[in-house]
Amino acid sequence: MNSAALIIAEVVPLVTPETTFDAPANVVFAVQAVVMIFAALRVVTTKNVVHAALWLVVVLGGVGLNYILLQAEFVAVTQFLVYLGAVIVLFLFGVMLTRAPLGVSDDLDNNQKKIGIGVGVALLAVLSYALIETFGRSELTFAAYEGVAGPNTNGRTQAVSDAIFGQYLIPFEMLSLLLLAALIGAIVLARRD
Amino acid sequence: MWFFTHVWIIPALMALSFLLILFFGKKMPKKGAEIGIVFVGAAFVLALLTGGNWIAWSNNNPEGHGPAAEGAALANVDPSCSSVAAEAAAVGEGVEHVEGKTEGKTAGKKAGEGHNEGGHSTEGATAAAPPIGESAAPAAPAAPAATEPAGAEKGGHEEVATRPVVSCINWFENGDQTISIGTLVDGQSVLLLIVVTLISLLVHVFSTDYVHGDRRYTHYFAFLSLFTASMLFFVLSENTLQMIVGWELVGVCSFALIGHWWEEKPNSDAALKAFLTNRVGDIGLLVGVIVLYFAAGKSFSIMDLNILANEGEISHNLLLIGSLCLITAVMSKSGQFILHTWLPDAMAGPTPVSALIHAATMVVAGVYMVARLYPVFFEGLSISGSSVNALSMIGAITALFGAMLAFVQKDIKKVLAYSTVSQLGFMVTALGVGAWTAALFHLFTHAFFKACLFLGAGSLSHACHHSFNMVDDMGGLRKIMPKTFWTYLVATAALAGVFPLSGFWSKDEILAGTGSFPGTEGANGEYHVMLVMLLLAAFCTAAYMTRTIWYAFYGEYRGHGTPHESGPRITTPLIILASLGAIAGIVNLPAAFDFLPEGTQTRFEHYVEPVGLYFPAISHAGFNPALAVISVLVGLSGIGLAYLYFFKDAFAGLHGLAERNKVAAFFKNILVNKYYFDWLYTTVIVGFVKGPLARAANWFSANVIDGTVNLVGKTAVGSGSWVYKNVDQKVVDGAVNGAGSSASGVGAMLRLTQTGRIQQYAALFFAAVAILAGVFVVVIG
Amino acid sequence: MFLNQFLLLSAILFTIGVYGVIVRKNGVLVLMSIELVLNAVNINLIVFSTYWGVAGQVFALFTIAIAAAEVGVGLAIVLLIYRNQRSVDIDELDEMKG
Amino acid sequence: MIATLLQLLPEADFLSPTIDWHAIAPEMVILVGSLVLILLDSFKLDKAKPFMPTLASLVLLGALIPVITLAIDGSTRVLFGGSYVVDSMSLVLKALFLVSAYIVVLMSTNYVADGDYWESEYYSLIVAAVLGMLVMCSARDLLMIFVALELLSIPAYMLAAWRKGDEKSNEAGLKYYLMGVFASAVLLYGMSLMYGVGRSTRLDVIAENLVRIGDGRGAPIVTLAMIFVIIGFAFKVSAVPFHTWAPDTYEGAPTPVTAFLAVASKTAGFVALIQIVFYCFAARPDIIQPVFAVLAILSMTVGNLIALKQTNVVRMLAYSGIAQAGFMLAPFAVIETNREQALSSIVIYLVIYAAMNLGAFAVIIAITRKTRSAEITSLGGLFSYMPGLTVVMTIFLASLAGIPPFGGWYAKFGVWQALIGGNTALGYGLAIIMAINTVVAAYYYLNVAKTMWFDEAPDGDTAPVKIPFTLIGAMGITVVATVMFGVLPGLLTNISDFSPVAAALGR
Repeated sequence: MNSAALIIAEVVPLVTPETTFDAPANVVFAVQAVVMIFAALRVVTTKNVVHAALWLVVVLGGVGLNYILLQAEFVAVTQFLVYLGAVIVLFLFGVMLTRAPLGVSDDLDNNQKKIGIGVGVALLAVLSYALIETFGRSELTFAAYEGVAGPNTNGRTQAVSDAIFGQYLIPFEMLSLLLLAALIGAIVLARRD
Repeated sequence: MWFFTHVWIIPALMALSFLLILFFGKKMPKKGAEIGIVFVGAAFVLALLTGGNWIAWSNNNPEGHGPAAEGAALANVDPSCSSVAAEAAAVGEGVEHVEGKTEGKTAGKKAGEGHNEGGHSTEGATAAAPPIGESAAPAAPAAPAATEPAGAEKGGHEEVATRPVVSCINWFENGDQTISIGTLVDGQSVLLLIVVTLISLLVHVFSTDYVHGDRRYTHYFAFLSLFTASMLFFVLSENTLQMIVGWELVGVCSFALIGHWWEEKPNSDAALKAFLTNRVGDIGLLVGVIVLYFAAGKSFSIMDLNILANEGEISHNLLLIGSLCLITAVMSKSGQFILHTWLPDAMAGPTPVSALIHAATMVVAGVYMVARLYPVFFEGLSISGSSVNALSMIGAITALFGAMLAFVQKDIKKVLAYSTVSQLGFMVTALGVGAWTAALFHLFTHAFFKACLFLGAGSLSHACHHSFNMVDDMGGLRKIMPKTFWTYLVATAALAGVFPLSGFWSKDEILAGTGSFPGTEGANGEYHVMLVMLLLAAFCTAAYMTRTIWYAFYGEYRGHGTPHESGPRITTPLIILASLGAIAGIVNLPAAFDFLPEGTQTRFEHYVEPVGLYFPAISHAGFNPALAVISVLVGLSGIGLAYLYFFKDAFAGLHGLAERNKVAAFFKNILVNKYYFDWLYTTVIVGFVKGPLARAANWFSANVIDGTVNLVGKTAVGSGSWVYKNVDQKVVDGAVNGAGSSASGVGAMLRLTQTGRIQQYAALFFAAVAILAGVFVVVIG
Repeated sequence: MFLNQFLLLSAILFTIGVYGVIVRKNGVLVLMSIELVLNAVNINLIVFSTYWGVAGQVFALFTIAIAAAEVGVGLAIVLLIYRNQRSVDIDELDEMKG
Repeated sequence: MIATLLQLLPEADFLSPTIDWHAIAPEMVILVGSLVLILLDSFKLDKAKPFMPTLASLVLLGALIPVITLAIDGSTRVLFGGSYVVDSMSLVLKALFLVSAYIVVLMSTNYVADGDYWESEYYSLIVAAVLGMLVMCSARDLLMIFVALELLSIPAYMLAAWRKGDEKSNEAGLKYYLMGVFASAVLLYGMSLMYGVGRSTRLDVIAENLVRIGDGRGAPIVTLAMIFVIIGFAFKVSAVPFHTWAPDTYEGAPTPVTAFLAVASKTAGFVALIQIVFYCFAARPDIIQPVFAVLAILSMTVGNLIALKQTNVVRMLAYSGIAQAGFMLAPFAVIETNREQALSSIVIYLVIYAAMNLGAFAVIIAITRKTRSAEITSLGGLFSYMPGLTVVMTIFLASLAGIPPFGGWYAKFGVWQALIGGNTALGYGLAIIMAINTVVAAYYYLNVAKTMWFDEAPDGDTAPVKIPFTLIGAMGITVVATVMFGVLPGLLTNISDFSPVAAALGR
């Protein structure tokens, strides 16, 4: 028996004949995937710090788009709000406060490019080997969402909230303290005294 | 019985003494020394009382033989300490438990004992009389004695069962298992109790003068107490886990004491080296104990382990692995070859400490451990009926090697240190060849004369401005320090094995125990190589001790200032130890001496050797007059040769004193000896026999005898110094140090990987992630 | 759509992020690279949540929140270093080594 | 207004979870306590400052009370459908964390007050991190473990950089932060895949699914996910080759923080490993045994070898901690054949390690009050002017070196017992390598002892320095614990008798 079958096939047949090729979704995916990969590469290669932050916007937006494709609307909204709204702004503040050179700068990389490429390629090889070997051409079927009914979008947002305040109550409470602690600590460290 | 169940008081006394000295010592009028002496004295008295009780106990418990009695002999083992022993004791007849092979073995053992018992039995048997024993003994394990238990009955009906008394309390629980802590009292531990407390007492007394005025005087006594307490704790151990604790405690105390004068860097380095070398062995002990723990069905109890090993219920391979691990421990603790290097270095400590370490405590711990767990070695190494094994080989090499090295030392304490290495080699060999009693007997006698020698060396250095360099800073002290001289001389003679001093008896017993010499068939195997090596070692021992005497006591004084005899607190212990060293041999006169009154032979064996299922069926080699004569001759020839070598040089008086420490000077000495022989032959022999015979004799003297003397001398000294310079100092020490320096070299290299740069760390991190994941993904899938 | 197209996209983002943290020596850029890595993880979680229910989405939400906190803390430390050393070149921080 | 909005809400079918408040009482005490600390600091500012350490201590010790009542009660409590479990082992570990943190607070009191630190926030962060540790002990859910890990890590990143004006401290903080985030990323990636193959975030469900998938070839993603998760925690316990941050961070961070990292944080990493490996990955011993063997061998060997060459005592302790982590990782490699003993030997080691290592750091803090330097040479001649301190430090060093009768001996012994009792070639091999390493380790520990006892004081400065009583308290607790655990190991073996726990783990 195929390993992918062991892992996911009990939920959905491995290659379902009735599954049609979802053209629009796949086209959207292909386009945004290419854009995301290009943008991600620019983030780690551009010689302009501000550009890097802007390329990062593209990547993070693409990730949000992926969430929509995967029918996780609430997470997608959070992604846009937190990342595009807050984190990117944080980065731009960081860039400004550290007086990074706003134009092109040759001094952003160290001398480890070859090592970096080597490690990256090795890691990608291991990851993609394991992924392809395991999951092969398994279809994505959204089996988990189909049974969930409810007043709002497919009932999933409510399910998410139920999970957070039920099953995951303790981590949620811990998260609140974590954010508070991070806030206090970051203020202490970042402020002048 | 009270003494046996409350024997824990003795180490507890010493531990208490340690605490008292530590906390109140400085406030006491004598700075804490009096606390130590009072407590160790009390401990000694208690130990003596325990010993006396043990003897009475042994005499008053006549038991029959055979499996039932063997089981009954374990009646005083607390069942909570040893389930196996309790089971054996409970099995009334003991026959179900001790069956088949074991039964044969036990009976065979009795037959072997019968041989020795025969000597002093009232039935008037002579040395050659008990044919039953003699025939049965060599084939002891295989003897079909199960069919003829009567043979054992006949020979040994007077034998008394010396029972081990084991008591314990619950130490801690590990899962469903209870680990106990307690005491095991039998002849062996009682013997060590007495020896340790006695030597410790004398060392305490000696130290009050010797380290007088030392700025860490109080600390010194505190650690002496702790050292003694640790050793006693170790000796009384009821289980192997407790043994490890005692063993390590002894090591820690030796670290503190060897490094006592830490202001000089070599001293603290020596302490560190001693400790680290011992760590190597400790690991062997730990792993060995854990292996044996599983071998004995998850039990640390010495009783359990020994009984199971004895009855063949543990696989031979496990016992072999366990015993090899433990041999590593013995090698480091008892200074056996390769791991012996710390012992001479440990001379950096105060001399009384050396005496304590070498005579009674630390270094004999290894020997004691082997003796305690003897069934493991006996079965694991197949000692019986073989002719070579790891234990005896290591011991014999050490005995010879140490003796040769002692030859070329300038420092009198180093001579004694190598001498200890060599003598421990004797003991280990004895254990390796199955002569258990001989080993313990030698441990006993050696404790006295070696302690005497060390304290004597201390007395000498006390007189000579704290120098131990006998070649450059001593000489001619015979007249000035008569007490030291005479005690030293007696102890030397005992060490050299001069009849009838104690060393003679114990060494002879070891030599006989090898079973190699014709007429010693009672031994367990035939260890020919060991006999030869030990005889050579004995020869060297006699010779180097004579050399020491010469340098220290004869010739002219070469040091500074005016030497003086030491005070009574130093000489009294010397006298006591020398007397004991002289007469201690009488406790184990051979069974063959049937002209002595009954009950005076083999008393040591009688009281010390354990009886019961927890001790293997060893047999004893009989006394052989020819071997005794040979061993005495070997010793005397060693003394004689060295005498010619050194003393006659003094008569010639031609050579500058400074030259004596050079190898060239030794060759000159040989030339001097030649003149001596010339003189002997020309005036004495030629004076009587003239003509061709005289010329022939002259030729003989000039060529053969001189040549022999020359050759022997050159070889002995040459090989000794070559081995010292090249093997001991370079190879062995180099290997020990080399392992350390290569480790630290690798460490220095690895340290370079810690560049301090985060992104190199990041690269390393993710590279490691990729490699680890990649390897496992590919290999396991 | 295939399962693997998302997973491989995430693997590529992960790898690019790793490259970034090894090569970029500007502290702020390293933090940006870390964001790439963390977002890759979130894609995985959301993909698998289509099979196994909302736990993956909840996990992703937590990750987003914690990542935001981490970036805040990281920027605070980078700012601290900038204030003391007038540089955010993390490659030059090698005072402690060996 | 609000009422109208509420009326607009649809009929909610949400059932609020039933919560066993007794079971989470220790966590609640810490949570409330940390909020009180923060609020007090916000409103009372400098007036509250002198009471902060006392208050933090009270919070930590107060949380110990419900731990004790739970222990007396003795029943295993399962919350949230099995993702939060309070059993005997978790209580032992919670107590360990609370006491360790209390000792760290004792060590910090004067250190932080004397230095140029933000004092109140310091204690708030420590207490917050302790909450993460407590939750970690009971968490049986990937998400919960992750959040707990972050909650104990993020305050630690900042505390490492707490000496704001000191470039070394900044560097320490950044190194720890960056490496920590990388490790989090790898851990998260592994967890996301683990969620994918295990169908849930709950460990018991994942374990079932791992068994169902089996060890058939063709599912390399399972291997990959497990290794990524293990690496994430291997970083936390500073196992080689994920250790690089440890020496630098330990050296640069304020010393009490270093003690906190070296003991509490590392212990938390081990607790996470125990949860993940024993409750979940044990289904695949073919993967975890070799992985842990590799990590253990590398850690003990590399840690020890580099420690030989250290001149700074804190760095030496960092490398020694790496080596000790290797010893603690070793029992994981015999999990298949000797699960029960492996579990209890790790926990026993953790407890003893906490006592002796915290003690060593306390002594170093006391010494550096005088010497202002952590170089080993600066310890020279310590015995001549502070003999008590020297004796105490020697006990800790001897214990770390594994010399009886101090606790470290029994810890190592337990690991050996577990390894040899496993009766596998891997176990025997590890036991031998560990034995050799113990010999190497003895050298550098004793070298420090030798320096203190035998060497001359640098500059001949032998004026003793006053040690604050809080520090004496910290040393007192740890030295008593170190000696007691060695002399009476029964104290430990009784509380760490997890045979019911281990039995529940059995397949």
